[in-house]
Order: sequence, then C-alpha cells, then structure tokens
Amino acid sequence: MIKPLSRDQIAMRVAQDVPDGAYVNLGIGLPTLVANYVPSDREVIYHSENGILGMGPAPPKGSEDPDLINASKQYVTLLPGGCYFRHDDAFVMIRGGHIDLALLGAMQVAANGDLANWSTDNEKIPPGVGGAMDLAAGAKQVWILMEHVGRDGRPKILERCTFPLTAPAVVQRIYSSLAVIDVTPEGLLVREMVEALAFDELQEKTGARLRLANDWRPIAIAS
Amino acid sequence: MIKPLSRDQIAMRVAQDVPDGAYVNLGIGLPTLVANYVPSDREVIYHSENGILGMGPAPPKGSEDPDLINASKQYVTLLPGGCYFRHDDAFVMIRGGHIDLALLGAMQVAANGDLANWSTDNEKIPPGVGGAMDLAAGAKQVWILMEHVGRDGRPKILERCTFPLTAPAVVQRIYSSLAVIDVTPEGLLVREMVEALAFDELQEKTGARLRLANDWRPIAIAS
Amino acid sequence: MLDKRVKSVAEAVAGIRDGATVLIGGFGNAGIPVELIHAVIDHGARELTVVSNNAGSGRTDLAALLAMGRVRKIVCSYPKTSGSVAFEELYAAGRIELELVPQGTLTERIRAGGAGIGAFYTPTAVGTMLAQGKEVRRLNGHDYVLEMPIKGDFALIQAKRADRWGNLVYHASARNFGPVMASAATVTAVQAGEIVELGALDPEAIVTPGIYVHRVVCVPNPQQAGQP
Amino acid sequence: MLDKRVKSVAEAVAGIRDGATVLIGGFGNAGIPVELIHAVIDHGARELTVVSNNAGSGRTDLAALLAMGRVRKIVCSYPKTSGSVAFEELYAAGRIELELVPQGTLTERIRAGGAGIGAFYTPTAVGTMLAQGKEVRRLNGHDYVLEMPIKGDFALIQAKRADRWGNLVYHASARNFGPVMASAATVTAVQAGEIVELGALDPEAIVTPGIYVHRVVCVPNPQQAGQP
Repeated sequence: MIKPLSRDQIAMRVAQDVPDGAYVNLGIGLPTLVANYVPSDREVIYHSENGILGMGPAPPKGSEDPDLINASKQYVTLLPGGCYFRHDDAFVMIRGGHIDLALLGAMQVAANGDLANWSTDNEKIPPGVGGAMDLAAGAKQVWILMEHVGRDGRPKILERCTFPLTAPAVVQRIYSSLAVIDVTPEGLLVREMVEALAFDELQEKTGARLRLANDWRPIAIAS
Repeated sequence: MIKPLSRDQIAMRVAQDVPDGAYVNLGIGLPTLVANYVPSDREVIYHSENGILGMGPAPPKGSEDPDLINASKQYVTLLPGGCYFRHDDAFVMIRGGHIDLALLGAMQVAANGDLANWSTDNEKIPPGVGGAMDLAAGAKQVWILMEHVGRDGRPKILERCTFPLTAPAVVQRIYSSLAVIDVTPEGLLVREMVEALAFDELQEKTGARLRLANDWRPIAIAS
Repeated sequence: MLDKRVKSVAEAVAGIRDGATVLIGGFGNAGIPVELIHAVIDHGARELTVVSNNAGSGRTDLAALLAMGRVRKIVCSYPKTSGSVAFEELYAAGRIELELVPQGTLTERIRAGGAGIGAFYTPTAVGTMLAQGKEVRRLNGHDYVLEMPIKGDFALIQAKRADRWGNLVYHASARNFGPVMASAATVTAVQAGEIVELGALDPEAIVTPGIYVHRVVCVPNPQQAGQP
Repeated sequence: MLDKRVKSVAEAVAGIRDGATVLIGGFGNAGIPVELIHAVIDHGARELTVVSNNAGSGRTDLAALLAMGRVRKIVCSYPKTSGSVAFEELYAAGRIELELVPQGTLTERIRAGGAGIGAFYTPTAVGTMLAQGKEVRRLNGHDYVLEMPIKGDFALIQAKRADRWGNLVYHASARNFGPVMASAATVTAVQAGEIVELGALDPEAIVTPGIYVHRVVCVPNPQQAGQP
C-alpha cells in the first residue's frame, strides 16, 4: 500500500537536508512548514523578502506584532542576531547570490530544471509574481517542495512546462510527496522513493523520463 | 585701485546666496570656507561624499575623532539632526539629484558651462577624480568658486576648456575673485564686479566674451 | 530654518495632481500609510498611477482608492492577495491597467529612480513572459533584461519616528518599501507615529536621511491597513 | 552553529591567492582595515588587484603593500593624496596599472557586483575622457555611460562592533565603503573593535547584515592608518 507523504512529511524530509549555518528563504505555503522541523542542533538563518534576516517562529497568541510578518503575511518573530533592512537590500541579498537555498513550491517543474510557480495563464485571474522570479534566478540553490501530481491527477513534473516559466533551468532538486529527485545534466535522477512504490508506478505519475539512482533508497522521515 | 577678493571674501560672497534649508556639498579647498560665513539665521545642511549629512564645524583641538572627517580629510563634527550612511548611499544623493547645490573649485570654466576641475592632463602626475564628476553631473545647481585668473595670469574662464572636462554644460554661476558671472543660454552675464574694476578690464582677464547685466552692481561683502 | 513638519494629512498630500504617479509604501498590511492614502481620497486626485507591492486588501486605504475608480494603472508585484477584492473586481471588468513587475525588479527600478541610474540589467525574469518585448543582453556569460527607473510625483510612506529635518526610523518589517520610495519621489510625504526633537534620533541608526523627505505629519495611532 | 569568528588576522585572510582582486574599505584614513592589510602583507600574495577609494598614504597599510610591489593594478577614484608617496613612485616608474573611476561610479559598480546587476547606465562622466571607449546611450532624453559590476575575491573592512553571525555596526564616517564592499566579495573579512553577544546589536540599527560577512576577527585597538 503506497502512502504519499503528507505536507508536513515533505517538510520534515527537506529539513533533514538543510545545512547548518545556511541562509534560507522559504517560499509561500508548503515551504514555510520546513522551519518547524529543522533539527535543533542546526542554526539556520531564515530570510524574508520584506526585509528580515533571522526570522523566528510564530509568536504566542496575543503577542503578535502587526509590523512583523513574513512573505506569506503571517506573524513571525525575530531571533537574537536577526535584523531588519530595506526592501531593496532584501533583494540585493536574493539577486546577488547571497541566499544559499530557496525552498519553493511549484505548479510544474521540467526535466531541465525549468520552474513554473507563479501563473496558470488564466486571463480572468490577475497574475501575481511577487519575489518568485528573483528567488529562482538569484538563490545559489533552488529546491522544490510539492505534491507529485496535481489535484486532478495530472503530472507536475514534465519534459517541458506548459505554464509560464518563473525561470529557466534553476531547480536542483525536487522533494515531492512520492520521491526525492535530482535535476542533473543527464535528466531527472530518482534518489529516494516512498516505501512500497515501484519505479514504474512513479514513472507513470511523471511527465518526464526518470532514471533510478543505483544507490536509491526509501524516503526516511525521522519522527 | 582694484582689489580682488581674497579667498575668504569669495566664500563670504557665496555664503550670502546659499538659501535657508539647502542641502549643500562643499568641494575640496576654497569651497570649504563657505561654511564659516553662512548667516547664522539660515539652516544649511552640509553633505559629505563619505557618508555624512549635517556636518558641523571643525572640532576644538584635542577632541578630534579620526573617524569623523570630510571629503578633504579634515576633522569635522556632526550637528544634531545629522546622520551617517553608506558610501553608495552618499552617491545616491549626489547622482540622484538630491543635492541642491554643489560649490566647487575649478581650473577652467567655459562659456557654455563646461567644467574642468580634476586634471591638467600632465602624464607625470597620477590623475585623481574623486567625486567631482558625480557632483558636477548630479547636483541640482553647480556654482564655481575660484580666482579669476590662474597664478600665471592666464584666464580660467574660456570659450572652450583646454583641460579634460569634469562634465559638460553644468555650471550655473561663477564666483571669481573679480566678479559674479551667470552662465546663461546667451553666454556669460556679469552680475557683479569688484569696486573700481572696469568692464573692459574684466573682459581682458577673461578668455570668453562677457556681457554686462543692465542691473549689475559692485560686489558687496557683509563684514 | 529647515522644518518639514506639516499640521495635517491634507497638507501632506497637497498639490497632488490628476494623472500623478504615486509610490505607496507597505508590504502586506505592514507599513501602509493608511491616513495619507485617505488624505488622497479626500483630496480628489484622479487618473493616478499607483506603484505599490500589493493592490490593497479589505475596503479601506488603497482598496478604497481603487474602489472609487481613482487609479488608472497599478504597478505592482503581487496584486492578488487574500482580501484584494476591490482590485480583482476592477481587473475583471477591465477598468484598471496592471503592470506586473517582479518584486526585486520593482524595488531596483525605484532605487534606480532615486539614484539617478538611467537603466540597469537584471537577471530576474530572463526567459519568462515578463521579459517579453524587453531588451535582453549577454554580459559576462549570462543573460540580463534591461529595466527602466521608476520615479514618483509623490511617495506616501509610514515611519515610526521622525524629526523636523525629516530623518526617519521604522519599526520591524514595516520598514520595507519606505526608504527606497522616499528616495524616488518629487514630494515624499511621511506619516510618523511620533515626531521627536532634532538630535534625538541616533545618527548611526537613522534609516532614511531627511534629504529624501519633504513633508512629515504626526499620526500617533494609525489605523491598521486592510480592514474589511 | 553559525560562527564567523576567527582567532587571528592571518586566519581572516587565509586562502587569498596570487592575482586575487581585493576590495579594501576606507576613505582617507578612516575605516581602513590596517591590521588585515598587514596580514595580507605577511601572507605573501602577489599580483593583486586592489579596489579602494585612495591609494594609500604614509608608509604603512596599503602604502606598504604597494611599496612591496605586491599590487599589479589599483582601481580607485583618488590615488594622489597628501602622503601617497608609495603609489606616486610606482606610478612614475610605470610599475603599477591605474584604473581611475569616478567615486560614485566606483561605489555603484561595487554595489552592482553585490546586487547581481549585470551592468548599469550612469550620467557620471558622460562627455569626459573617463567615458572614452565606453558605450554611451540616450535614455529618457539624457546620455548615460554603461558601467560594469566589480566583485572581489576578498573584501577587507573595518567595523566598530560585530557578533558571531557577522552583523556589523560602524563608527561615524568610518562606515564609508564597508557595507557596499562587504556585499560584493566571495570572502568578506572584517576586523571589528569589539565582538559582542548575539542579540546585543539593535536589530533596527545593524548596518551590515551578517549574510555578507564570512570572517570576523577582533582587533580592539587598531593602528591609525596612513602613518608616515
């Protein structure tokens, strides 16, 4: 019986790979959960595009500061050692390659690392890009967290994205609800799969050709 | 008997024209004297390219701070309301047109407002430009303070500069040791002359055609 | 004497013309100059171009200005947020022009406007539809898009404290677009929670030097932005 | 644990290679990282390209590095100052290359290096010999010169206080090039007068966020720069 990872389990799995001392930007939605699971012996510095380094967890109810919010407009706190800066400086950090790791959600990812995560090209819905293109173009590494397939069951990992791109060839790694997949010059390489999933089944749910790493292993979530 | 203005008298004359509330950058040398003579009922904010707004006078001997210097590398002080900022921000102010007035020295000024104040094009002396080109190109107004003629007696006001330019067509007004001259679309217009100087004599010491304003008057220095 | 204090929000936005470009600070509901925006509403200026990260939420401040049909065009990075009903209605009806700009490009274009930079090349949006129609140039082995500066006739921003020279400090992430917008407008109007004596702000900690600020009005207890 | 403190100035400049580009903070004698420059002298790296506003004065720090023939090229705005004897001798002898850059263009090129900007158009130097050989472009009715970013392999800067995350504050006009250079180097090494506990620096008043800093060494009583 195949059990896809829950959103929290995806976040837990990613958290294991976030290096000690890294400067990390968490995209809106699923990526924000990662902060809850980074091992306590690692010191990770969270960056927010609205001018914060050293973001801490959500404040206790009643002590929220309406002027202290993250990119998702949720209340946050500031850790000792954290600081505030101008919006333009926040993007100097992003565009200038100072962010070690951007953890982002995605609508689609292509086999060459193309990322689509800002627009479904629906003319009735006003598009919103926010800082997605800057993060995708500027961060040293871009890792994607997402469900392996869409709600309609259609693959989100494709040979070519059909939605408008956020940036071409920027994704290094995909953490999906079914697998951990590296984007390599030779294409997509499956490093890990959830228990009981056969490679053929994974390929079937994927719109691009996969290869299985020789040293692949089942996804392990520390619980 | 013609008495050219001393350096301090040139500074005194300019100081009369510096408007209340203006943001002013004082160039190296003669212009720095202006701060000594601005009437005390005017509040003028002095900018320094090394990251200071609200510079005050030189500190009393013995209380100099080696980290608090102006663009000429002289010890200064900071007035209440003054502040420090990054070097790049100091030039955002200059290049971005936020400085009301740059008071600069000059080697040569041309009738069309061309300014040469950074290089004599002598190959043996290493050239130094500092912030001169930024100030000349960026300040809202550029006024020049200088001796009317060089030490060798040759005119410094010319039809065309012979030294390398700092910026083309940027000077609005010249305060020389002999006259106050506006740079107008119709050429150089003499507004004021020192006592006892005849217009023909002034023209003789000037390498560009002058016109005398109908309402010209003798230079008056409040003493 | 240099005194940038004005007595009312009306005075702070006086002279704003129909067709003006207005830079409005804030990100989410933090740092939005609510009272200044309402002063623009009361002033009556129309056909405005608004430059702001978001496009308003709820029914007050920017959302109210939009709902009254006073904005011809909005330049922003993320118009659709929870509660951006006013904007969405106008957009669906084709009654507002949207120029969508990646957030880092938006801040950098405003900075360029304030810094006297004529244009710049940025890697952001290369290879995407937001670079369509723009010059792309290869520099040092990478592709960049040419982007133009943004300047405002007015900037409306919120600060925590100010002095009479217009020096400003902010609070937490409400700082966001304030400093960069202040540098890029002909008239920068600030609503400050408090106005302190000259010299009371630490010269090492002033975030926006007064040179960028033209009018300061004290609004001790500002409304929260984005109210429904 | 994120700990950028190192125990010695030698450790702070370790790994600097022959041929490296080194950004060195300071304006006049304020903010010059004297001890870090002497650590580079002791380290032995040669054929350096130095980016600095001035070209040293007296016989210590940058002037000493120059006098030892360790600098191939200097990029600066104002090499000739009172006391810049070491540089002047090398220049007269044709033993050093000088790239003269207007000061505002120098800071902006370094900022572009740190900010990921591919190139920018500036009005400074248009119509002068410092624009010769460079692209000039008319934008919005004015002429601008195209300028390229500057990045360093190392940046050496001086700060007043630091913490173990590399957050920095400065003192008065010694701030000058420190923040912008910190953002533009692969390795930013800082000599700080004091290293304080994490959280001791006011988050509203930190000037250089630690993300730009890689190594911090405490030098409590730095030498004055430019000694004869």
